Amino acid sequence: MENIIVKMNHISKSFGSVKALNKVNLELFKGEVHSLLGENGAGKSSLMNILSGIYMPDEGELSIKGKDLVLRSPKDAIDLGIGMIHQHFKLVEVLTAKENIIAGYNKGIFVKHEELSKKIKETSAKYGLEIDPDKKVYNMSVAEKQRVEILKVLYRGADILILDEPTAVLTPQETEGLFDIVRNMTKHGCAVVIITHKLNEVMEISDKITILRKGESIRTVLKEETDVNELTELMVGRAVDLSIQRAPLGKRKKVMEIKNMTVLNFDKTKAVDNISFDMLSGEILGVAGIAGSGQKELCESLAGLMHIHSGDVIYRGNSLKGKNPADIIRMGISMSFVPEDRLGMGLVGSMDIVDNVLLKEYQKTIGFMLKKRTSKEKAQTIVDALNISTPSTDKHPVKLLSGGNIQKVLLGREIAANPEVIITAYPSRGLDIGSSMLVYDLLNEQKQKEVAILYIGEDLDVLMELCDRIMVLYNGTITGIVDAKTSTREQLGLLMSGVVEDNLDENS
Amino acid sequence: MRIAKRDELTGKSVAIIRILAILAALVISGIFLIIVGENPLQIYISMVDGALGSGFRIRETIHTTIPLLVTSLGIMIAFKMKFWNIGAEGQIYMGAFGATYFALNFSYLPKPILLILMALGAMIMGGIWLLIPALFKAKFGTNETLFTLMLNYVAIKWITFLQFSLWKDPNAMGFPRMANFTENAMLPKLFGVHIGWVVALILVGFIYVFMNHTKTGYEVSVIGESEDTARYAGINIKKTIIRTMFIGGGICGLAGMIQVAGISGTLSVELSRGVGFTAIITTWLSGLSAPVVVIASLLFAILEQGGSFIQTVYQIPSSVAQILQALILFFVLGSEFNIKYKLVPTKKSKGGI
Amino acid sequence: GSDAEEVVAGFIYVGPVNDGGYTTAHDNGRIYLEERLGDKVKTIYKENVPEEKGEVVKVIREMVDQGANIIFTTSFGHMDGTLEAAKEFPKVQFAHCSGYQTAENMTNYFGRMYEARYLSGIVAGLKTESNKIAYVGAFPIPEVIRGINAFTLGVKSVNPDAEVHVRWTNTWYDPAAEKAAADALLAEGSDVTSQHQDSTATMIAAQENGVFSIGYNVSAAESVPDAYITAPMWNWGIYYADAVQDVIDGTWTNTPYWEGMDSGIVYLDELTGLAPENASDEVGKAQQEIISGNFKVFAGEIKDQDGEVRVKDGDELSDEELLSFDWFVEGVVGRIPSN
Amino acid sequence: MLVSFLHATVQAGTPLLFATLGEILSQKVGNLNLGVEGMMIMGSVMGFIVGYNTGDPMLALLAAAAAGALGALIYAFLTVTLKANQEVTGLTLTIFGTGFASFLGHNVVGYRLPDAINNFFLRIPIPLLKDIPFIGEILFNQNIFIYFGYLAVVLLGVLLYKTNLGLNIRMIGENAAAADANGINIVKYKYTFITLGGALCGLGGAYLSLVYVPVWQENITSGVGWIAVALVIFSVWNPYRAIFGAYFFGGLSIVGFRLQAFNLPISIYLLDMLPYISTIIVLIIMSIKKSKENKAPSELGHAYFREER
Ligand SMILES: Nc1ncnc2c1ncn2[C@@H]1O[C@H](COP(=O)(O)OP(=O)(O)OP(=O)(O)O)[C@@H](O)[C@H]1O
Ligand SMILES: Nc1ncnc2c1ncn2[C@@H]1O[C@H](COP(=O)(O)OP(=O)(O)OP(=O)(O)O)[C@@H](O)[C@H]1O
Ligand SMILES: [Mg+2]
Ligand SMILES: [Mg+2]
Repeated sequence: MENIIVKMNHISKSFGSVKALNKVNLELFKGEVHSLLGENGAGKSSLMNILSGIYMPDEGELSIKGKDLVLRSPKDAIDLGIGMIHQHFKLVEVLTAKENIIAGYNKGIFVKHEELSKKIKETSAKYGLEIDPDKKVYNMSVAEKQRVEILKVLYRGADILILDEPTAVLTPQETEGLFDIVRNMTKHGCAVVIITHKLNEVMEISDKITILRKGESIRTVLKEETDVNELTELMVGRAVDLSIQRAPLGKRKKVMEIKNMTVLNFDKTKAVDNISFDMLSGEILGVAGIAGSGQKELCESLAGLMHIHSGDVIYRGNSLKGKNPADIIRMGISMSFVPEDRLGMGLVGSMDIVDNVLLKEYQKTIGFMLKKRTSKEKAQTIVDALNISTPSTDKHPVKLLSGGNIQKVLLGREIAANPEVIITAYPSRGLDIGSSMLVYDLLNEQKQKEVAILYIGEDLDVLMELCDRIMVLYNGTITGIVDAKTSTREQLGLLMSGVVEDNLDENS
Repeated sequence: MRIAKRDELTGKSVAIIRILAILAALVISGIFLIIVGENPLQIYISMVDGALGSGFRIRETIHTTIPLLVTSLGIMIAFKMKFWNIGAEGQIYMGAFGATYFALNFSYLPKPILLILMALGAMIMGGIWLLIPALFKAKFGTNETLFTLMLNYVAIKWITFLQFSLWKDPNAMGFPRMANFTENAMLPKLFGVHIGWVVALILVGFIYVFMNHTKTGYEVSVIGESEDTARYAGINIKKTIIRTMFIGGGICGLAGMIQVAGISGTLSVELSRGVGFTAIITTWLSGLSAPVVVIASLLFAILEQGGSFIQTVYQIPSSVAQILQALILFFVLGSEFNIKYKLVPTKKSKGGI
Repeated sequence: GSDAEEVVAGFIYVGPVNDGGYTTAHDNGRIYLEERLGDKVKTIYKENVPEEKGEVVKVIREMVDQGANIIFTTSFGHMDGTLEAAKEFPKVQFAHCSGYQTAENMTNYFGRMYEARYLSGIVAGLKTESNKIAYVGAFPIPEVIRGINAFTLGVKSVNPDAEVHVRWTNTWYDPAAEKAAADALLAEGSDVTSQHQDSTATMIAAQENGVFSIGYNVSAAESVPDAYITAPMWNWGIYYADAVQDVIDGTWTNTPYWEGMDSGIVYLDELTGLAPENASDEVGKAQQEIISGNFKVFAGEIKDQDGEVRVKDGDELSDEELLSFDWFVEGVVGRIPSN
Repeated sequence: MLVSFLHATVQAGTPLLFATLGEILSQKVGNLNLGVEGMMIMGSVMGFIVGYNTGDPMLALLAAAAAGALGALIYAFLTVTLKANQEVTGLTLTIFGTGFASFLGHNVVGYRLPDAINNFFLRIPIPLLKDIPFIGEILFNQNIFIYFGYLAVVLLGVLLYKTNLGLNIRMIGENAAAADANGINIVKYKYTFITLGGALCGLGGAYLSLVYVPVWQENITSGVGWIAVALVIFSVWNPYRAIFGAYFFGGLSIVGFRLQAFNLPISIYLLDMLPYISTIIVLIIMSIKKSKENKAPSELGHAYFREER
């Protein structure tokens, strides 16, 4: 067929003892949006890294635009019109958008700033990608960075575009924007591969879907001929219940009281602005809000990682103000914080699972010496309970695990600590559907153990289905706390855009 | 050909690769020696002979090993924290300074007490010398590589000042030297070698346990990996840094005490001459493992001792020994590649690129 | 050859044999020794041996291991190590250069370099027009101070108005530092340099500035032809050959050796064409006086920098005092760092 | 006096300048090369030997650059291709360079360079510029090597901040994976600029043996290379700042000799600490007012392997 532009045949790839890909096949057609679906660690990123010249396959053939070839470097892939936007952006923070875009693809001796800015603006206009070419990357939001990444690829004239979990870090609105861009590109004849774990997105954007399971390609289906349930089944290998249960409310005693808390950013602006709310045991309190509304600072200040500027946090009668994590642990407060940045904060990438479990355990024993036995047992329990795929608990650094598995290690460890409060930010980010369901189940389980849970989420549907109350943040302030059962998407959307709750009723 | 990651190698294959690297280095050095007009085989045999050929030579080799080993252990803790202490040289000097203070001023004390005081003085001074950059690193993120490097020079100038001015021996007819230690201030010997070797071996055990089996050692690794994670886990970063850097610097300082009290019996500005730098190399080659660093230090000492021996025997310029040493190191460094990676053949591309 | 066992003489050098200065001078002495005694002697040497007691002992052990019967340690800082090793190896003879310690089997040797320096001072005093003479000194220790003082006395003997400006580098051997020190002095108006340093950097600074210089250790007539006038020099071979001969003959004693120009161990290099006209005569006269013993460099009356008389007319500094010199004579501009 | 001092400062700072520029290049592509001292002394000896034997200043400079580049090439092969540890490889390179230099230089110690070379490096006042009061004498009555230093600064500045090549270099130093994904041939760039950096270090060494001292002597660099490594941070990886840093430290390294004349009430031995303590103070000040941009290239010290996680 002449419309085939990529054909991957019998591709295999191993990393040490891990067989990431086993004889995988994939065909891409011009003008189509092709989703890659699979559980965490199924090999999606690896397969695409091979297509973009980053990994060398151990075996298998590759044919692009009718030619059989071997890709030796990303440069080879770029020259063939393949561009990939990676799960972790590959941008230089201290350079401008323009510089990031042109580096490596520049001709002539001097950087011709004006000319380039013009050209970049043209490209961005063509696909509806708005950016400021002279803005430094460190000043950009996630969505902006992503647009730079896409522009970078388009600027090189790519007609095969790979997006690895592009929506994981985007708000629903931003996701919509991205999809518009994708559609725009297919209109211009590009082929687009999207990796995502969100099945509704898969159904919305793709033409075709290829499912990988444990490093093998299972099947390629047309969007029209399938549904969410079938996809899940293909992915996991068995039928999965996709409905999120809301566990019954517990005793709801006040565990933590946040009183007029204000938290400052480094530049002394208010990240969290005079907010007050209670956390109750046996309840999941959801937090909604567009990215950067103060969620991260809220979590980190409660966990003692950021300084509380004014106001107070009372935990079972004790003030947490001015306390750091060490103090909080010493006060006997068992609080678990599942941060957003797993390898940057929650886990030690180069250590194995046991040593990472130890991070929360070692201070509990007395004396100078490290006692690993309980951690070993716990690590094994966590791996078994959460079905973490790893060659071993005490020889394999966690950074080598796939993103989903890394998240499971983190969450598993926090829950294993039997906390009274769990603060969790985007715990299902990057997780496959099965694992996400597992996380929700775990949180529900904790709720029934009378744990107070603060759940920062981005997916409104999940928030509405899982939580008991939803607190909406806007610009560091609370615009409303609503009952999850009775709330609507519209209502939440308004709150998220800064419309305060009292006014809400008047308007409706 | 392309590069691919290897599976974990067994200890045995790693050893084989290292040995092959050294053999390759010997071949290349051999060519160099032939060009220089020497018989490589003879030179190599002499080097081994010079380092291990008699009781006296072995003793000298051990003398060389001890400061290298002790210093490596001190450096190792800092490296584990990803704190690039290249100021061990300065810490050695400051440690020697601390020890000398007691040796010169409290020589009337009974030997064991004096020696303990000297060791404490050395560890405190060495510790402080590493603590200064560590504190600035902890507080402002000041680059420690450079800070510690500069402190080496400051320490050496300080010792120069002592030797030529402040602590100049008044009985030396104006000559710039410090007084010799009394017998009281000298380390006793065991099996013909000063007991620095016992101290070193105890330290090996201590550092091994410290790094692998104590809470603080574990905290050090976490901080080295990510300070955010350490804070998250409730580790008191400043306290841990201060504590461990003090220990690390202290151990390097102790190496200075061992040198003055075990070998020299006096302090001079020439005391260390690069042990602090060589120890960086041995520490790295050991892969930050306390038991392995014993072997690395010993091998390096053999290299030094053998190199020194061939200079006197064949009147080969010291530069040749230096070049040999560097060549061997180059090969060992390069061989790390074969431990982590392997080359696999790539298929011919059938067209296109 | 004879049946007698060959004597092995070991030399311990502080620098590389090719430092073009102090160590080269010693090594030339070693070569001279080999030439003179032929196969009666075998020499071994070790270069770059630091002035560190432990290290010196170690190297001596190595040399004894190689069969050395007599060992020469050539730098002041080798003294303690030599003494220590002398105790360890009572059958080996030791000779240490420039120190003051002795033992049953250890002596010290040195030359009265200050006599040659006095002569070089005469040359400088005649040569200078600005009456400012630069002197780059290594460390403020008796040996160097003695040299500066002798030099200054030489200068003053022919040119009472001239001053000798001193700068310390605090290293024996660091060409860049020596150059910088010389540059500083030249910027202050000196037009002749002298030095107690092991490299030629000072002379090169002089040459670059179009002025003149007195060297040290070895002739720089070839390397710095536009500045070099002369240099006080060593001829260690004379001592080495005698000492080893004594060992062979079994007549070696631990009597310290501190000889002057009369023995030939120190001398002033031939003057180049840059020397002032009457220099040759003046130097020749003074040399004659010194060699004959009629004139002592450090005979009174000598005043110190403050104008105080330190050596009365008719008096003379003892060897003891010379070995612990810690003050400058009148005419020196500069300071000895106090303790 | 001041003019003469500043004039000497520029001269004393020039070897530092070249070495610093060289190390900046290396660090800009992410390679911390602690072998500066080794590369300098290799350049120093080769420059001298070739200069001595040919009498051709250009050949001498070329040889010096080539020798420094050779040292850097060894380093590049080990750290880039074989991914060896950068710090230790650099330290070893210093051992190697020192041995190499003293071995090769054995027979030319203290020799005089041919006049052709000495004359080539005589002062050449630049017309007009040299008449600028104060500055003119200090900056524009120097030898050609020093002028070449000015040129090198400008060339490097333009290269890094104005050209496409420079942009690519900066990207590699900041994020090798990003540069790789952008299609930049990292290995090629690293080899090129590490080697070029080595050549500059070699020239810095040659300045000592051909112009400043000028004679070959063992240990002629005596620690200059280490100060250069320090200067890289001091100058925040910026060639324009490097020239100020180099001259500032050149000044510090000789100011002690000028201060001795004033009989200050401080020991000359303690005065010798000045350059090092100043470095530390500057380092601290810079770390206190740190900014996002004036940081070390983030890749510094890391070996890049494409398939690494
Ligand atoms: N560079 C690497 N080094 C070692 N192991 C790797 C590497 N890249 C991938 N793997 C392993 O290969 C397997 C597949 O990983 P991959 O990242 O392709 O999964 P994925 O399908 O993208 O998962 P996720 O949905 O979590 O992103 C995993 O077990 C992972 O640990
Ligand atoms: N210009 C420089 N000269 C000398 N050493 C430097 C220089 N810049 C950085 N270093 C040191 O080199 C080492 C490696 O630098 P870098 O900070 O990139 O790595 P790192 O310590 O692993 O980073 P991190 O700890 O933030 O993950 C550090 O010790 C750093 O202080
Ligand atoms: Mg992935
Ligand atoms: Mg760092």
